[in-house]
Amino acid sequence: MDVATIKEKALPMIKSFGLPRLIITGFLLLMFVIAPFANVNVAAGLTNMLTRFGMNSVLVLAMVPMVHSGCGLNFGLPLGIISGLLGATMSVEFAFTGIAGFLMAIVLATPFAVILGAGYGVLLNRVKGGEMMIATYVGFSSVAFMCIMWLLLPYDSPAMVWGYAGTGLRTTISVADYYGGVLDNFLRIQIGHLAIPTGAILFFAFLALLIWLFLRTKTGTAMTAVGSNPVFARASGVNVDRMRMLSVVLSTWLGAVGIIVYEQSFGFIQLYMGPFNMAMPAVSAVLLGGASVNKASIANVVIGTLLFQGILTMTPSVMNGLIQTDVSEVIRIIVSNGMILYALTRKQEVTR
Amino acid sequence: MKRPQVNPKELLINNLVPILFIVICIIGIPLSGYSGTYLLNEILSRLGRNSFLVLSLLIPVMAGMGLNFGMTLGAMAGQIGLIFVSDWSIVGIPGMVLAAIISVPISVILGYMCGTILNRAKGREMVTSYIIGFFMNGVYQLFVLYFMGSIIPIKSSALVLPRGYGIRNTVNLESMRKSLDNLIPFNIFGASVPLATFILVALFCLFIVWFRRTKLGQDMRAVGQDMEVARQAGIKVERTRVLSIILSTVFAGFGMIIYLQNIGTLNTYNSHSQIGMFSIAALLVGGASVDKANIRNVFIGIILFHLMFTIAPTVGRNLIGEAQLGEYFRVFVSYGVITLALVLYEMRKRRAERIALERGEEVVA
Amino acid sequence: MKGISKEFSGNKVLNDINFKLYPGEILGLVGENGAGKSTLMKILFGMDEIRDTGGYGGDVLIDGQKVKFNSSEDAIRQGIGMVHQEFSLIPDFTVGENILLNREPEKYSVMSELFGKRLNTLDRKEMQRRALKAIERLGVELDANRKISGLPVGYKQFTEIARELSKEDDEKVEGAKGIRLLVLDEPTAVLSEHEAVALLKAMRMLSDAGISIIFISHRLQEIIDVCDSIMVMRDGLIIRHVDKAEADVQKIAQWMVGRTVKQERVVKADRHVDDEIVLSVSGLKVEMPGEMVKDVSFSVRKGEIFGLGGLAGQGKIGIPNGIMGLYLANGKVEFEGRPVRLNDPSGALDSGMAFVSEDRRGVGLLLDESLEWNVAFGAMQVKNRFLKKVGPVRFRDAEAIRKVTEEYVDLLQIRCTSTKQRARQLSGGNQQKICLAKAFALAPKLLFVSEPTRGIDVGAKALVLEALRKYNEENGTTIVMISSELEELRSICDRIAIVHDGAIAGTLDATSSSEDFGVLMLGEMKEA
Amino acid sequence: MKLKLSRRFFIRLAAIVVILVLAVVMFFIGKQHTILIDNNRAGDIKALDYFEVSVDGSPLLDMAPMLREQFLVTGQKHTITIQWEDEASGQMLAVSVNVKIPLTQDMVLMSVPTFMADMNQPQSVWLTPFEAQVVTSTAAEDNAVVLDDTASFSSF
Repeated sequence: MDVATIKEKALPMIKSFGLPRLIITGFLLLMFVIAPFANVNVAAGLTNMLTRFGMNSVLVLAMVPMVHSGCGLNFGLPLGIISGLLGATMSVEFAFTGIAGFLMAIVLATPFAVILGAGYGVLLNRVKGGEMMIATYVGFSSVAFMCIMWLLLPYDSPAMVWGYAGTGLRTTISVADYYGGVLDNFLRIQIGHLAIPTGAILFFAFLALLIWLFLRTKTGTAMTAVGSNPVFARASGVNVDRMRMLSVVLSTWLGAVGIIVYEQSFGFIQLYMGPFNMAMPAVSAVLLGGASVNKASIANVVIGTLLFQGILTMTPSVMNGLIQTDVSEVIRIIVSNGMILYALTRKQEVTR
Repeated sequence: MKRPQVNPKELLINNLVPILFIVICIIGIPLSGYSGTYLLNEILSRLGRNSFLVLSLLIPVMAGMGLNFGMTLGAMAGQIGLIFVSDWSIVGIPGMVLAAIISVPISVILGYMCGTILNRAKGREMVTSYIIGFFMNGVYQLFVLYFMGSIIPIKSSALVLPRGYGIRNTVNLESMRKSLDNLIPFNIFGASVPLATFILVALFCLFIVWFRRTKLGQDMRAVGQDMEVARQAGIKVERTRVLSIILSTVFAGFGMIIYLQNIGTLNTYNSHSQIGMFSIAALLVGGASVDKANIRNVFIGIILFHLMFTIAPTVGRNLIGEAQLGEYFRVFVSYGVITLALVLYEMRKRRAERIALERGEEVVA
Repeated sequence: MKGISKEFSGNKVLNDINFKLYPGEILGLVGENGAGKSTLMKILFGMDEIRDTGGYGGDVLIDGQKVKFNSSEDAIRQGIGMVHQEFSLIPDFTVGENILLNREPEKYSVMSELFGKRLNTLDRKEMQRRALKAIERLGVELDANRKISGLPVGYKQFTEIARELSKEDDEKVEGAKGIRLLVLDEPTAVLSEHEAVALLKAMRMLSDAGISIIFISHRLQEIIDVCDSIMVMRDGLIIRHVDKAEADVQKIAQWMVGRTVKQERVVKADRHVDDEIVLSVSGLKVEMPGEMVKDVSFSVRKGEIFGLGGLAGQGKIGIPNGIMGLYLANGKVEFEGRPVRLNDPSGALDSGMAFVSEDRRGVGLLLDESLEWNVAFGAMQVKNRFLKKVGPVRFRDAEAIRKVTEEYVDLLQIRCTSTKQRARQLSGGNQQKICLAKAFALAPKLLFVSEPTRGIDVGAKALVLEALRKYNEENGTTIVMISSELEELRSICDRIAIVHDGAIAGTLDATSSSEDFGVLMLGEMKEA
Repeated sequence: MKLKLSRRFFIRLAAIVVILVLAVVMFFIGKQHTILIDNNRAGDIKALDYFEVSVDGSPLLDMAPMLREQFLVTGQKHTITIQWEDEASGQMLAVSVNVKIPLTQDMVLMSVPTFMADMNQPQSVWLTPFEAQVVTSTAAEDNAVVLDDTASFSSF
C-alpha cells in the first residue's frame, strides 16, 4: 500500500470527522500522554472529566431538539436555565431534601419551562432566519430580568436570602443540605483515584434515551424533517410552526433539568449573572461533537461533552505541571468560540 | 407613483424603541431627584466619550452587514495601543495620538480577518461578528495576560503583574485623563463641555457625510442593498464588505481611546467586552435598525440611553430602596432594547417581503 | 456600419444558426421556452456561463470582422447592450444612480492619492446630466431623482434600458463605440398595456437613431407591430426568418410549436375514462411569485390524465401549488364533491390528493436524509403508515420503511447504492423517481405532477412518463400533469388545458393539432 | 499607467513616513519622566539645611534635610530652580539649571547637595538614573485578574 492510497482513504475520513475535532481530539490525547510527565494523576484527571461530563451533558443535550427542528443553535439556553433555577430555589424554599428535593426541583421547574419555552417558541417562529442572534439576546435579557426578580421575589428560606436584609436571594446558594450530589453519589464507583459518578451518567443516559426514542416517533420524525427542509415538511402536511415550538419547549425543559443536574454536582445554585455565559460552552460542546447548525445527534452530545470537558479539566492541570501557568480560561474561550465560528462559516451550512 | 402615506400605527412601531425610552426618562428623571446641571454635565461627558464609538458602527450598517458586534476588536486594538503608551509613559495628548497610531495596524489586521470571516457567513453576519468578538477576546487575553511581559516587552512594574508577566487588572491612565476633554476649557450652565472631543466627533461626522458621497461609499450602499445586483454591475462585493469592517474597526479603536481618556482607567480584561453591546444598544435606542442608521440616531440614542443609565440606580434606590435593582434594571433594559430592536427588524423584514409580493401582483393584474 | 452577421454551429442546443442584422433593424425573436433563444443571446453577450461550459462553435461577426468576446465587458465595448428579464436595480437608489451604477463619474479627491481611486467623490451634476441624456434618448418621461423602489415596473424597465444607452458616455471603457445593438429579453412580460406601448415607441425611436434591437417576446402582436423582421426558433434551429410583411400571428404560432411528433401516443385503445367529475376548480387565484394564477376554472374526470400546458410564467405551475396549499390561494376547489380546505397542505393531503413538485430539491426532497425517509415520510405523516404502536406512542417502523423503499427502487429502477443513501447524492432523474415514489406511497386518489421531466435525461424522461401512465392504468388514479413541453403532454394525456396569463385559455383533446395549441399558448384566440 | 502607480506608491510611502515621524515626535514630547529632588547626605557632602525648589515654574516646594520630592514632567529638557538663603548675607539666592533627561530614562534623581557643592560639575555627577524597586510576587491573590466580562456592568 503506497502513500497515495493511504492519503486517498484518510482524506475523506478526516473530512467527515472535521479538522477542528481532529485537532482537539489529538490535543486531548496528547494531554493524557504527557500528564504523567507533568506529575498529574491520570485517574484523577479522568474522574474530573467524568464528573464534569455528568454535570454538563444534560445542558448540552438541550441543544438537540432545537437543532433538529431547524431553529439553529440554542443560544437562548439561559431561558431554560432560569426555569431550572426557579424550580431549584422553590424546592429549597419548600425544604425538600435528598432525591425528593432533586425531583421536586424538576417538577416545579417544568411549568415554567413549558410556559417560557412556548412564549420563546412563538417569538422564534416570527423571526425565522434570524433565530440565533435573537435567541442570544432573549437569553441575556431574561437573565437580566431575573436579576431583578431574584431581589424582589418573596423567598424567605434562611438558607437562601441575604442574612442582613432578610430579603433578596444570595448570589450563590449551597444545596449541600438539600440535594447536593444525589446523582453523583448514587452507585458511585471508586477504584483508587478513579471515581465514576454513576448516578449522573445514568440519569443522562435515561434522558438521552427518551430523546432518542422521541426522535423515532411520528412527531420526532416530523421534527427532523422540519429541520432538514421546512418546505418539504409543510408540503407533506406537517405543521411547521407547531413542530418548531414543540422543539423549543423541549429544549427549554432540558435546559431546566440540565441546570438542576449541574447544581447537584456543583453543590451550589448560582443566581443573578450566573446563567449568563452558560450557553456558549454547551453550544460549542455539541458542535465539537460533530453537530452542525442544523444537524445534531445524541452521539454528538456524548462525544462533544467528553472532548470539551476533557480539554477543560486536563489542560490546566497539565499546563500547571509543566510551565506553572494556568491558561485554561483562555483555552476555553478560544476553543469554544472557535468551534462556533467554524460551524457558522462552514460552506455547506449556509445553503439551508 | 405616490409615496406611501404615513400610518400612525406604523410610525409608532417604527419608533417604538425611542418612544419607550423617552417615556422611561420622563418618568425617571423626577424620581431620581438629580439636578439639571448634574444631568447636563453627565450627558455632555457621556456624549463626548461615546459618540465616536457609536459613530463607528454606521459604516457596516451602510454596507448591509448589520450591527458590527465585532467592534470589540477595534476596542481591543485601542487598548493595546494604550497599554504600550502607558508602559513607555507617554502622557497627555501625545500619548493618545501615539496610542491611536499603534492601534491602526492592529485594527486593520483584525478588521480584515473579521471581514473575511463574515464574507463566509453571509446572511448571519451579526451572530458571527458577535462570536468573533468573543473568540478574539480569548486571543486578546492570551496576548495580554500571558505574552505581555514575557514575549512582548513590557517593563513598567505598574502594569505587569507581580509574577512577571501579564498585565494587571487595571491600567491607570490618570496622566491622560480628560486631556482631550479639557484641552479647550468651556463651560455652559455650570457644566463643563468637552469641546475638543466634540470637535473631533464633528470631524468624524463630516467624514461620514463625505464618505457617503465617495465612490466607495456609493458602492457600499449598493452592496448593502443588493449584493447580487452590485456584483453584476462589476462592484467587488467581498472587498467592499471587508473594507467597511476594516474602517469600522479602525474608528472603533480611536473611539475606545477617546472613551478611556475620559474614564481614566483601563480595565484590561473587561473594558472592551461590553463596549460593543452598549454602543449598539445606544444606536438602537436612537431609532436605528439593523439596516438603517444615521448620525441623528447616534446622538439621540446616546442622550436617551445614557440618561436612563445615569438615573437608573438612584431611581431604583428611591423607589424600592435598592440601588442594585437599578443597576440590574439598566442591564436588563440594554439587552431588552437590542432584543426588541432585532425582533422588530426581523418582523418588519418579513412583512416587507409580503408587501413586495402583493405589490408585484397588483402590477401584473 | 455595414451590418452585423453571426453564425453559430456545432452546438447541441443551437444548431447551425445563421442570421444577419442591419443597423437600425428591429429583429423579433420568438420561440418556446428552451428553444435556444437565451443561449443564443448569452453567446452574443459573451457571458461567462458560455465560456465555462466549453465555449461555442462558429463565429460572430461585427461590421464584417470576426470578434471574440471573453467577457460581457468585451461585448459592451463593441456596443452591445443587454436588458435581462430580471431587473438588476438597487431599490433604494434613484433612477439616475441606477443608470450609472458602478460607472459613476468621479471628481478628484485628495484622499484618493492615498487610499486609491474609490475615495474619489461622485460627480452628482455629471451623473444627473448623463442620466437625463440617456432618458431623453429613450424618449420617455422619467425623473432621474426618484427612488427605484417607488416606481412601477415599466419605469424600472426603462431605467434598465437607459443604463445600456448611457454606457456610450463612459470614458472608462476604452475603445467604446457607443451602443449599437440592444438585446431586450422579454421586456414587456411584466408591463401593463400602457407601459408596453410606451416601450415599443421608445424602441422605434432608438431604431430610427440607428441602433439595432433584438427583441424577445411571447406577445406576438407586439412583435408584428414593432419588428422589421421576425425570426422563429425551435429546438436550437432557426425555423423561419421572415420579413414582417410575410408574417401573421397564426403562422408564427404554427412555426413555434409545430414540430414533427417524435413521441408516439402510447395510450391503449380500450382506455376507459368515467364521465364522473372528481376534481372541480372554479375561480382559483394563487399568489405564487412568477406564476400568478388569476382566475382558473376547470374540472378533471375520474381516471383520466389531465394536462396543464402553457408557456413559462403564465401560471400553470401556480395551480397545483395553490390547490395543495403551498402558496396563498383562494377560490373554490372541490374534490369528490367535498370542498378542499385551501392554504393548508394537510387539508389537500387528507382528502386524498398528492403532489410531485416541480421544485425537486426545494420542496420535493429531504436532500440530507436517506431515500427511505424521503419515500416514507409523507405517507407516515398523512396516512399513519409505516408506524408501529408501542403503548400510546407511535414509533416509525424501520423494517416496513425499508421494504417499501426497496419495492419502489425496483419498480422505478432507481439507481442507488442503498436505500440508506442520501437523496442529495442521486442524479436528477433518480431524484425525480424518488419524488414519484413518495407520492405513490401515499396511495393518492388524485396525483398532481408538476414538470416531472424538467432537467432530467432522455432515458429517465421516458421511464418517468411510463411509470405515470402505468400507475394511472393499474390503479385508476387520476393524474393532473403540468408540463412546459407540449409534446410530452400530448403523448400521455387525455385532455390538455392551456394556461395563459393566469387563466385557462382553452381545453383541447390531446389529439388536436399543434397549431390549435400554439394559438392558445400565445393567448391570441380572439384574433384568430 | 505604470508611472501613475508609482506616484501613488510614493505618496503612500510619504504618508507612512509622516505618520512614523509623528509617532516619534509624540514619543519625544509626550514622554513622562519623574525627577526626584533629593536632599540627603551624598557621600561626604552633607544635606542642606533648607532650600526651595521648583521644576519648570511649578510652585516652590520647601525642602528640609532627609527629604525627597518627586516631580512629573513631560519632555526631555527642563529647568530646575533652586532658592536658598545665603548664610553669609542672609539674602535669598536663586539658581536655575537646565537639565536634559535621557529619553528612555523613566526616573532620575537630582542630588541637590552634590549640585550645590560645585555647580560647574557635569550633569552626570548630580543627576543620576534611578530605578524603582520592583516587588515580585507569585502569590495567587496578587496575580489574580478578573476575566469575567459580566463584572464591568456598573463601571460603564
